[in-house]
Amino acid sequence: MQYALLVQGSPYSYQASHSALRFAQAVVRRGHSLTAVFFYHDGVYNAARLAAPPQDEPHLYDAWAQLHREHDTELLVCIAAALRRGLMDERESSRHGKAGHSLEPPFILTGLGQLIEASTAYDRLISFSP
Amino acid sequence: MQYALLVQGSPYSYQASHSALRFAQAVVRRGHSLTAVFFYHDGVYNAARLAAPPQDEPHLYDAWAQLHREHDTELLVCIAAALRRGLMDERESSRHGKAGHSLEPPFILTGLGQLIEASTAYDRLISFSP
Amino acid sequence: MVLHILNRSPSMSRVFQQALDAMGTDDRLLLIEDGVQGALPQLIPYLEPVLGRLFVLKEDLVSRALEGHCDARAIVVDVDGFVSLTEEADKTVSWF
Amino acid sequence: MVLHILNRSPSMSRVFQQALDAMGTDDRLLLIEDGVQGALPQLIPYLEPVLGRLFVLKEDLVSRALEGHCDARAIVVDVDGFVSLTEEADKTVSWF
Amino acid sequence: MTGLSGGDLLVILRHAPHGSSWLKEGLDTALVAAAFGQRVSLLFMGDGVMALLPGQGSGPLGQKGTQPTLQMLEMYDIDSLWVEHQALLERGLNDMSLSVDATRIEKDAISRLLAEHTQILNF
Amino acid sequence: MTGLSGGDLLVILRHAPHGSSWLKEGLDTALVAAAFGQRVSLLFMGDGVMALLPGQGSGPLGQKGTQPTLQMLEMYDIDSLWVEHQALLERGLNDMSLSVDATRIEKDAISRLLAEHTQILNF
Repeated sequence: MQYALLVQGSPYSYQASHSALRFAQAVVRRGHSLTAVFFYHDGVYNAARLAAPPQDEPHLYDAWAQLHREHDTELLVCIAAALRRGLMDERESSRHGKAGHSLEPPFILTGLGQLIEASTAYDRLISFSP
Repeated sequence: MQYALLVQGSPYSYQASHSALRFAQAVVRRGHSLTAVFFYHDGVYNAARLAAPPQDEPHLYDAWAQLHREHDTELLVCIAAALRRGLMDERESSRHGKAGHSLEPPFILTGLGQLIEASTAYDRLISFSP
Repeated sequence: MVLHILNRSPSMSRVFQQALDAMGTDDRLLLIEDGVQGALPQLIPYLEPVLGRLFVLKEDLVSRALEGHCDARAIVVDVDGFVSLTEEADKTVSWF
Repeated sequence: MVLHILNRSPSMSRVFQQALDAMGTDDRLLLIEDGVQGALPQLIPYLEPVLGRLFVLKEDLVSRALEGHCDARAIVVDVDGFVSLTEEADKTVSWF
Repeated sequence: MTGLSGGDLLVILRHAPHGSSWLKEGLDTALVAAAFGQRVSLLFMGDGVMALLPGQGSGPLGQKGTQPTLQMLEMYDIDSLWVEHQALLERGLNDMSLSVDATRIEKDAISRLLAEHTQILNF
Repeated sequence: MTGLSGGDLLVILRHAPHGSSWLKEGLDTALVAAAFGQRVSLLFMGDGVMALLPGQGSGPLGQKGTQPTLQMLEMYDIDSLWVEHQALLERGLNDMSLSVDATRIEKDAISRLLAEHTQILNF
């Protein structure tokens, strides 16, 4: 089956992101396809490229990137939710006249419409919230 | 009196930061001194320098900076909480071998000890949480 | 005297009970944010033990269109009154 | 059949009641994260209406040292079982 | 099936306005889904019913409330609006006029509403 | 004043382990305060009592639990530990041995505990 996840919790404060990653790994282990993970609400903070957790804690950012690398899972970040929270890629940064960026591939800024449009293409959409 | 605030909510998801700012403005209006605002838990996201809220929404980052400018309020961000959430200044960025930074003055990375050490110096510490 | 600050509605969260359990007989309770819902006549019974020491933040009532709907036993204060409550208290505790 | 997923403990949040209200007679409820507390024998009465259709995530029990303390009427599943529940359901709803 | 209100997407709004962004983000999702041609229903449940009180204002620092967004529902052809009757009663709001035209739904009909939609997003 | 447990700082821990970082961040704050020479007390209240169950493990992706931090309390001379008796009873945990030596406190004594500390941080 085609799965997609919606992640709405900030990565180091609530279990939602951890639960979503654990579920994601089980989804692919069981032979399903994990097409996309959408990040909304404080879930967008998962895409912060400068995240530097302590060595003995899980590195969520790297774990998402690995999921993308190994299973082609798209990592889609709601652009409206991201910009107000300080997450912008190079393009948005220059569009806003700022120096530097805080988000980069494999995380992709995208409109809410893409979640909606695509949601008809998945067999299952599972939400993980704080 | 000497006031300090502790802000623990992420800026665009929960009212905590808005409530804290409104309270901060009333504190100084009533003639008190607002010595410091501490950011902990998801409150550290208030310090994201690239925050770009829509034009018709309040710009919390700018409002904090204005508080600092006009009232010398220190904006102190817990470094342990910040680094794992992707907020680092130039110094931490180079220490971690990363390019770019996501936090800059007037927000200052500081240890939890500074909150504690200083807390004996304030008359009132008020917490705003999500 | 301790000022307790509550930002959750008793209709959804049980944290109000923790606040009540922790309150001394002179302590005060201030409802802010989503907590102001607790001042509605139908919900105020949850906070019955602290009536007379129950305050509610005017600005948060207004933005939610609740100002005209409060129980008269909840004492409405604006944000300056909030600061004034913290001046009068030895310390504050926030419940969330 | 709808799979309802609950991550809050009935001891602190009333959201479990919303989940119960929204459940059809064949729907299932899975407790995850802090929600697994609801499988304790003292708290499971809150979820009495869905006994027999009540599941609880093993990994979240284990990390909280609750595995040996569950009520026997809660059906323990691991994360693979979680995925399998989503396969069997037409859709899922998360309560938080 | 009673044909209560079938549709592609049911958005459940359970959080009060202003205290968090859940309500606003749920409404935004509903509007976007409608703009993409989906048949969208809204269910105001629990504290979410507070969003329907007329006369709401802006937030502590002047941020927009959700009232303007609610007024856009009609323009986006979202006319399947449900409000939990029990939640209104519990808050003593049942006799008030609501800012949008929502149908009161009893507890025992909610599960049917969920069953009749292809997808559910819970905010 | 009964001299229950005076001190500079009372840290109240009300959240369960793993579901959020509140418990861990509260404990970290307590340890740092003790390291800076403050007399620190801890109150485990509500879901916070779940932290005291022995045998807790790591989180879903292997992140550290709070058990190692709890074991450090003694090293930092934090020995004023209180646990809400009612919360243990409600969860059926009253007869279990706890992973640290905390004194059971009744509901009606909690306000006195708060009054006897200069500062309170609530997590």
